[in-house]
Amino acid sequence: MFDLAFNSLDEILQMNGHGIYVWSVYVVGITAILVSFIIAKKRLREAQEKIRVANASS
Amino acid sequence: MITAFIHKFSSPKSFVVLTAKLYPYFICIGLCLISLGWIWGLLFAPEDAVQGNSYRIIFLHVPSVIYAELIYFFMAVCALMHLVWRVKLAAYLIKSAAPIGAMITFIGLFSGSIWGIPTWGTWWQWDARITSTLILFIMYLGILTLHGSFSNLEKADRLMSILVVIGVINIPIIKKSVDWWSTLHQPASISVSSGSSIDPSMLYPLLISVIGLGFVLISLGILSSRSYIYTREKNKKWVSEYV
Amino acid sequence: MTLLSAQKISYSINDKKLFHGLSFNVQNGEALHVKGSNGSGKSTLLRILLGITPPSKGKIERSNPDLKISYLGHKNAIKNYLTPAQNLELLFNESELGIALKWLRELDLSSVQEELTSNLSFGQKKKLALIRVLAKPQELIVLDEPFVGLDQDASQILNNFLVNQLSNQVSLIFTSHIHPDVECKVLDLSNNSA
Amino acid sequence: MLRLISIESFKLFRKLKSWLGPLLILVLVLVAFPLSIDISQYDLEKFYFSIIVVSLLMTAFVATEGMFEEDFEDGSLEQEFLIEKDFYKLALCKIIVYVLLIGVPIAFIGSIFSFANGVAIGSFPKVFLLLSLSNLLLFNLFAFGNSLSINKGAMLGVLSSLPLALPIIILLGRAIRSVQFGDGFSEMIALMAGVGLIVSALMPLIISAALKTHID
Repeated sequence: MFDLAFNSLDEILQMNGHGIYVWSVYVVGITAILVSFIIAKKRLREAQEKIRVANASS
Repeated sequence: MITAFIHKFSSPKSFVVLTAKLYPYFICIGLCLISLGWIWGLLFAPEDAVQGNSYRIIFLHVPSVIYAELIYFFMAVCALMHLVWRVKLAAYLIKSAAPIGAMITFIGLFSGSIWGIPTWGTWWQWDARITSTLILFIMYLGILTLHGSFSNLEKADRLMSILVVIGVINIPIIKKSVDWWSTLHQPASISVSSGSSIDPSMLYPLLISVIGLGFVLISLGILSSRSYIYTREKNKKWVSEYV
Repeated sequence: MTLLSAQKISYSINDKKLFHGLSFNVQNGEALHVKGSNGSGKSTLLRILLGITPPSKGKIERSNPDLKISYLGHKNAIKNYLTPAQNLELLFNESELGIALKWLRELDLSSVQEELTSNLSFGQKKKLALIRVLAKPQELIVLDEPFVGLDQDASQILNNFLVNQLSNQVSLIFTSHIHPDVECKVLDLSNNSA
Repeated sequence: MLRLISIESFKLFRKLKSWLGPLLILVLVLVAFPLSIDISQYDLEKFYFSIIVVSLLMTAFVATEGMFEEDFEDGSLEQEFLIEKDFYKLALCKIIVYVLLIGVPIAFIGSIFSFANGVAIGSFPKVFLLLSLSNLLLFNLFAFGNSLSINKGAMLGVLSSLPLALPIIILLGRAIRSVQFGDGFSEMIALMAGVGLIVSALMPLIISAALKTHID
């Protein structure tokens, strides 16, 4: 159950010709999730910044 | 009494305080589980006898379509809370969950189509699951557009909730009707996951990635809902004190 | 007898407060003049009293839930693709239509009766819209800037009508920058902005 | 009720472009389509009916577009609210009037065209009844979409109400099949009529809530 299913890095990338499908899906999926995290973090920082500025000015 | 109870536990303040505390744990658990699940699934799980290695898309595809529907269901519950008990937090949560739902639905659709190329020889089929997922995606977009088109945000909240509730009734109807309609043309030829017949060496990593993605998405939800709550409640005293 | 009473009503839009903790009541045959600068929430207050907009806090009590109210706001509720006569036909049933047509003559609109309403001037449309208030029997009249766009004669007619109604125990709530010749209480919103 | 129905039909009759426009669009599509393909190469009757169904969907969408907008813009909705306290009756009457004045004629034209193009799908009354019932459903759903997005443009309308209309289209496709093969037609009609009644009774309730939110 815990044996590597592949023998070499090349095989991992190839996956008997299915590698292109598998890896493109994972790349797109992970990128989408990562980008959402980055956007969320940025928005949060901006919102906090705005409130701090408002606090400082009042 | 129910109303009082709900209002006590649904104040945006206590939500933000609680989730801010939980966030580091959730993101750690999520990242660990999802890496475990995916590494296991991609590298260690055995090759599928029928589909070959392309089945490994399952470890991303199945979790994302599960959450595509779960997030909508969550939004529908929030929408009811907003309409019935006027819980403000519920509307904030819908608004911040919708983009995440749209994103994960997109991932589900995309991974499904790519998976379809080596397996069925086509990237699109008008079967019940795929059609209803596409409709789900359109509905996420509709909800976001609807909310974005009003300057009075409270109006936007309420109209959005109405749309979400109507939509949740619609999804199963679409599923059933496509099923019914397409069974007339051809027998249901596509079934994505065959449930318990799946081998444990593939099932465990799948379960782990489902749980892992759940934690990751909750963490994402915590982040985006917090910034949305800050922008909506920026004039409240607790916000300026808490930040 | 108290026709309508407001208890500590507040209204805020997108968390911006318009007014806060207003309490007052309107008796039968009494007039209330809502004053305030632009954007102080006069129109919103009228809509809250009508029950169209729910207040953020507080409540409105009416002596009778089926209170007969006539309202004229900024929007005329007049169909541009119909003639004035047809517009009135939509609004009134046969027994009331006679009174409405009488007001049409009174307000000097009979010459344009058969023209399309979209060709009418601003003031003429306003007069047409006013007939809705003038010709219907009611217990409460709510008017938002009724004198804007009216000529001298029409203002006088409206003024006389209001005085007449007040003496018949009909109540009146209005906003106006022109002070009409009616005896009224004043509610000033400009002091109240939080 | 009677008052509202007479008001709404009076208004709709006067607005020539609101009720004649959709009818003309339907005729245009149904005429243009056979001209745009090489008929000798394809069996037109095999898929002409689905063109009718799709154009039905489009015309219903166009027909309902300004359904509440005008009343919202000129303040009639507020006046109506003061009289009735909610918009249930208004929405119900509007939908009834629109279905009778636009939906039924559309269904009629659609059925005529299906026969003119030799689509072998049973008798005229059956097709007409089917299309009318589906129009009842479509008008209800598009009225809902419209009440959400009163004056915010067609894009929002499509996004919010088209997903709702898809089950109807699927159901209609199924019903057409049942007419063609002559089995279970009465069950289909009963089902559609039942769904139509339920939707017509409930939808005005939801529309009323949406309209109320708009005038707040």
